[in-house]
Amino acid sequence: MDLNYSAEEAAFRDEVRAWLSASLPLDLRQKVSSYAHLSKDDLMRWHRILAEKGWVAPAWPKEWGGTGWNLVQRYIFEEELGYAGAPPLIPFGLAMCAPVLLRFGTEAQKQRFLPRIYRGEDFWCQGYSEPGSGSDLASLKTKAVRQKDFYVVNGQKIWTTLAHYADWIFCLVRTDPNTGRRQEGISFLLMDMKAPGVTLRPLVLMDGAHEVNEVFFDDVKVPVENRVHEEGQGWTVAKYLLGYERMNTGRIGESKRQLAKLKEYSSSLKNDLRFRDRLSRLEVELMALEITNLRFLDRMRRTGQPPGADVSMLKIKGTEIQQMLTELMMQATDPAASDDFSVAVRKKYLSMRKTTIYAGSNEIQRNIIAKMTLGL
Amino acid sequence: MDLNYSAEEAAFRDEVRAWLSASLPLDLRQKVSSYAHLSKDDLMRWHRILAEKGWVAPAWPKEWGGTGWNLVQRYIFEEELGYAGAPPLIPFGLAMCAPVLLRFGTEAQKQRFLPRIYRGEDFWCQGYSEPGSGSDLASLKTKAVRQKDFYVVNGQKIWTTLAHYADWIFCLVRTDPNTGRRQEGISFLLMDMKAPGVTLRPLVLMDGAHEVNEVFFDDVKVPVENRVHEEGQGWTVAKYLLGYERMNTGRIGESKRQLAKLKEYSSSLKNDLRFRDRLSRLEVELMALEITNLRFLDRMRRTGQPPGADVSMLKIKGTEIQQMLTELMMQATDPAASDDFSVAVRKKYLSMRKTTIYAGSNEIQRNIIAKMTLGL
Amino acid sequence: MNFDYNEEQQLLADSVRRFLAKDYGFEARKKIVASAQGYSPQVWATFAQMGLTGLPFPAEFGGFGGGAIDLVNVMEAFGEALVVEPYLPTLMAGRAIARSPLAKSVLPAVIEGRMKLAFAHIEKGARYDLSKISTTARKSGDAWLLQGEKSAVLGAPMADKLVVSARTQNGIELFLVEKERVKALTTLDEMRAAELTLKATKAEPLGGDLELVEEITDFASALACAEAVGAMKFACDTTLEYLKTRKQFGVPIGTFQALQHRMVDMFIAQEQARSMACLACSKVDQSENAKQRARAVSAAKIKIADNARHVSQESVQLHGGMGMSEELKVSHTFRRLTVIAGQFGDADHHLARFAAL
Amino acid sequence: MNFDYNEEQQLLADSVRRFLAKDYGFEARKKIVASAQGYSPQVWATFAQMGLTGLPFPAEFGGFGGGAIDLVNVMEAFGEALVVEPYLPTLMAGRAIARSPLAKSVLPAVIEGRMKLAFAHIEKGARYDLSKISTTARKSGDAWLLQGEKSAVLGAPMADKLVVSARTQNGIELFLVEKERVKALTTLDEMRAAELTLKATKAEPLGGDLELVEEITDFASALACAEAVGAMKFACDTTLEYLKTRKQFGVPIGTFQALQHRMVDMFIAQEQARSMACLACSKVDQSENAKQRARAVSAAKIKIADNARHVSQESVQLHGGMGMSEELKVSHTFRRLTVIAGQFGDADHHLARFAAL
Repeated sequence: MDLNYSAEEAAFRDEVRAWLSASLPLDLRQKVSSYAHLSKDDLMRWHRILAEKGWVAPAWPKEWGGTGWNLVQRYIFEEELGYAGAPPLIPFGLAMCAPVLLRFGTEAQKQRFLPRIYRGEDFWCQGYSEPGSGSDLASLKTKAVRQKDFYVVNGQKIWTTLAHYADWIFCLVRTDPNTGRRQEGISFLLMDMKAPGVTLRPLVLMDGAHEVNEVFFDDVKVPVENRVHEEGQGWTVAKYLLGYERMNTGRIGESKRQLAKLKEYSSSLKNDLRFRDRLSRLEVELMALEITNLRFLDRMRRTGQPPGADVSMLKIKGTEIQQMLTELMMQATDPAASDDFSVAVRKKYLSMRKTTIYAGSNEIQRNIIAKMTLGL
Repeated sequence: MDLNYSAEEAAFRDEVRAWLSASLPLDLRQKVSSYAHLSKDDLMRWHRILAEKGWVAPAWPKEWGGTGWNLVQRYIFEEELGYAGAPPLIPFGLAMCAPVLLRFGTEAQKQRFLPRIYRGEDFWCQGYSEPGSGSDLASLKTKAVRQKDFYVVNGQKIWTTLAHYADWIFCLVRTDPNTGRRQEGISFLLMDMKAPGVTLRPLVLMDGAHEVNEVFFDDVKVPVENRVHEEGQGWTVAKYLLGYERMNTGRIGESKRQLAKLKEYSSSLKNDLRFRDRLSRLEVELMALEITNLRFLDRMRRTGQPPGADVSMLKIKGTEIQQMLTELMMQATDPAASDDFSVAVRKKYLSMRKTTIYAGSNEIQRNIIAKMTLGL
Repeated sequence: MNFDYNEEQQLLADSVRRFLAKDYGFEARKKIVASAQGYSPQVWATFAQMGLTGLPFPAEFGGFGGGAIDLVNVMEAFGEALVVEPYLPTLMAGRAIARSPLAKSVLPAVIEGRMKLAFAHIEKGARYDLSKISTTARKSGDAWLLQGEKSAVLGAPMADKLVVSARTQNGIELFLVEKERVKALTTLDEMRAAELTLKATKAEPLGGDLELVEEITDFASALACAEAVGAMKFACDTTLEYLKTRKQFGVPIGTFQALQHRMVDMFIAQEQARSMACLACSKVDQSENAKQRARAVSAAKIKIADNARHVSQESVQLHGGMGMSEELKVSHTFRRLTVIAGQFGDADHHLARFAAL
Repeated sequence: MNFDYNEEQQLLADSVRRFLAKDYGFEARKKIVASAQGYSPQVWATFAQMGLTGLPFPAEFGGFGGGAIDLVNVMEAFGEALVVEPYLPTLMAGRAIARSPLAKSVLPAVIEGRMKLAFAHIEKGARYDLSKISTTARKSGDAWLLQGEKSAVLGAPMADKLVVSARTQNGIELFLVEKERVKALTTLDEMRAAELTLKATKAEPLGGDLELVEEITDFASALACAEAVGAMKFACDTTLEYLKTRKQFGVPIGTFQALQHRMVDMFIAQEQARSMACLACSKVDQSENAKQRARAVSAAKIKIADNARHVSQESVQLHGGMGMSEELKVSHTFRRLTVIAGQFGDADHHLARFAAL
């Protein structure tokens, strides 16, 4: 047992770190660090810098632009991005639509969409959640009726992150309303956000930010060639994506950066035992989560098996840590201060409440562990 | 709104306190205070002192020995007993069997049992729980078959507190195994512990103490006149007892005494901020619970309604406080010490884990509040 | 012992609740928050008509001589409705004025609702230490002049006069200042506050000392506790309602036991907080014992801070995505509970104070 | 990076687990605990045969030169089985001897299983402060004589020799003492310990200093963390089993969602604790950096203390009445986890140390 990175792994990390240090634009780094709003331009600028370097989609097959890195290298890379304070790589194209196309797409679909995703020419969003179907995904109601070479789509999606930036949306829709199991009769469609009949309504969140949307479909025509996999096999596609191996569910690198920042920012409280104890416990929890994450990674490497329900644990602990980081940061602000950073920190505390709700609420994650890992 | 006791209430409290100060034997007080084992003699000695004073059963009707005190006086009395460090009044006779007899018993049953309970001549225990039927009381299996003037009882009870001291046990038994609802066909029997066929097995708990037992019934003959209420109506009796108004579920007085003792005992840690904060939070929780308890009491007084599901809240918070008191007491002991008191404190921590389990586990209490108070 | 409200208290609370239900719904409040002034003059006038602006002031100036205990129910109603009008700042400043020679000339206007006040004490870097202020007052001829900066002065943008604390050779004293234009801020919980820069600002002396500032802050803290209980009540009620109506997997999510137990814990947290708010309000009215008062207020603040955090976080979590939306009142209640948990001192501050008493 | 055990580690752990499963079941352990000696000489002999008593000692004395990391899996197995044999005390004292001139004459007997040791350092009133000792050593002619009292000396009743710390003019030094008769105690977790009274007790000097005591304590702490993880594993496994088999209202109680979620939190607590135990064991083997070692050990002890409390309390609670019974192993695991949470310093102590580093 050796908890340290091997010489090769350490060298790789140093290479990534050095490149990030030189290539991550200072203004973007500062925006991230000060919890400032990141515009679409900010996001895509960073996407293109990584694409140019050839590092924007490490997990893809080499022929489509992947790097050929092993699991540990990919993990290191993702954690270094977070640690450096890089803008997030929006996953809907790179890490959700692309793996689906690579696994289920036709050659034409791959040729058409993958290069544009890689180069950041198309911005994607994800059309899963619907009003009334949060964690209960299979209860979705958006209908797609086949008419010759088209599907005509009617319905509504909700909580659609960055739909207002998006060129395309991938959607689960119901193509057959008369099946026995609710998981049947669902199909996976790629839809042009500029198509007639697609409208948006912003959903402003607690912190006042516009990040998510409602998306309405009124008789939207979708060419049949934009369906991925067989008609009625959408659930298979969705399940594949849910099980798709993710390295950085715990967001350790990002949290390490936040912790370092918090320590620096709260230095005037270093003699405040109560605050310091909360900080220490948080740091310990993060140390533990990093080792836990590495242990799971190591097991994946050894067994070649996908991570399974363990990822739920990383989601639960990772988001709890992220929330606690912003809560302590808020406590560290002078309650009488109203400068931009203090205000941004308090809003960040509001905003981060979403992390234990989205991407499968932590309650759902506990259900998953109870069922899949513990057999309850 | 006035949170202070009225002059009359305060005078009553002072009277009780003065009497306790004069009448509670020092050796008993010291045993309680040092977490020592209380023998049957200890318990009954105190019972008889109270009986002599006429204060052993305040809630009973005056004709049977009750004091005629109002709700607040009864509450004050019970809390003062706890605050003074008096041995507990074992409730099985005084507060369980007796109310049942008063409500459902025949005149003969009352005449036969109540005076002996009052004077402490009979020690009672409670035969409810069975293996496999903890919180699910209605699943009980102990059978009573009618043969002329007798029931023949076969079966087993578990967790029977102080059965090894007891002369009598009141039991829920199944007299009709063929009913539709499981709550039907149950009867309430008074059984002589010395009857042939009754055997005991001690169940030693985590702290090494013998407090509870398994009780086995092998063809035990119970005269029909020892059945309380109609045959098959045992569930009605049990439900009445569950809803029977209890004043001191929160055990505020007892916890206040423990808190005072903890403060004194942990005085060497008074500069230990971490310990002190836990102590402060505990004290605040107890202050809050006392007011909450008084609020419920006040509402009972005003509305004349039994307390209902609110009592569950007092049970939950009260037991959490009791456990935390012993946990902090354990933390306050010198880890290197092995004197009798340090050892007793640590065992008390073990022993107190039972409080969130017994008398309707805190999980069951939460179920009750969810259903009865919140309508979930 | 008697937890009943008396008839007057009950009547007042009922009329406040009726008014808020009718004219201070979530949509009405949204407009008030978005308005330039950040409060509603009509609402303020109604408060005055109901006697709220006079309630805790002495009868000799036109008030009703009430105490915190008479306001428990009102503050709970304010908390439920998320009232943003500068009631607490006005009471705090008014309480200082009531003890001063200026009471007779100033208070009647306050009581009649013609004048709103703010209490400018806290400065940057003091955190919750009331003794840490560096604003100074010096006498120049007959006039007093103030010099310094005050921060996060709640209600200052809409106030007509400000009570400002400053150091003199006697220690800390209070002064009355005419409100000039200030840089208004919106707080995290959608109230208005301001930074205050005093540059040889003319002021009238009110007397007072640090003890008075502490007494005023304890009084306001106790009322804020009651307000927090109201906000918790809304958070609990609306979450319970959501659990009963929102369906997943074909059944209301309130049938899931894990959520039931968490709802029960929220409910208990609310009841325990209510008990402590009652205690604090009752003790601030018994002014003869400053230590007992401070102990009760700090105890209440500890419980309210802990439980406000618990209830607010759970109320949003159990709402799922909907809890994050600005369109639901529960997210605004979250903001209010977040702020109120730290108002006049967070749990850490009051743990230190409680243990020291 | 590699979390795999190597072949030797795996083989050793497998054989230890096989042995414990066969000869150290709950009933067998009960007999050992109840025996006069409080440990099993046969079990100790088997440990020696397996190489456990030699594993962490240098090869030059007959050991295998292993580190804490080689013992992680073994200690987990010990924790699961609630082993009461004085393994940790023997390793601690042996570690002191290994650095001394007496190593050659004493260690071989320890390694071969012919000698058990105890480490007498802690005194009453020191709580967890390793520097707070008042036992003294003075030279009288050629001999060293010790004077003082040591408390809660784990394993002392069955030890053949004791390593005792005492103050000299150089600060704290260590000494070897022949074990005479001691007053044996049974600890809360059913191990044997003793109070030690030293009255001009003859002792052989081992050298060493406070830093060595700290290093030895950190080494033992890291192993105790691994042991705690094993105890947590048993608590989790047996609770999960209970949830699956125990029925209420006609269904296994494991179908109740509130209990499921609490079981999940126990499981996560165990996994997080395991990660920290690995980290601590890995860092105590990298002796070049004392600060890094201490930081990792304190971090691990914080997590293990918090999670041992959480897991132990929940394991009993979810068992209901059965969890309270002496007849179920889970109640003994509760006792062990309660003790181990404070062993070598509780969470408070290590929070202070962690923040100071």
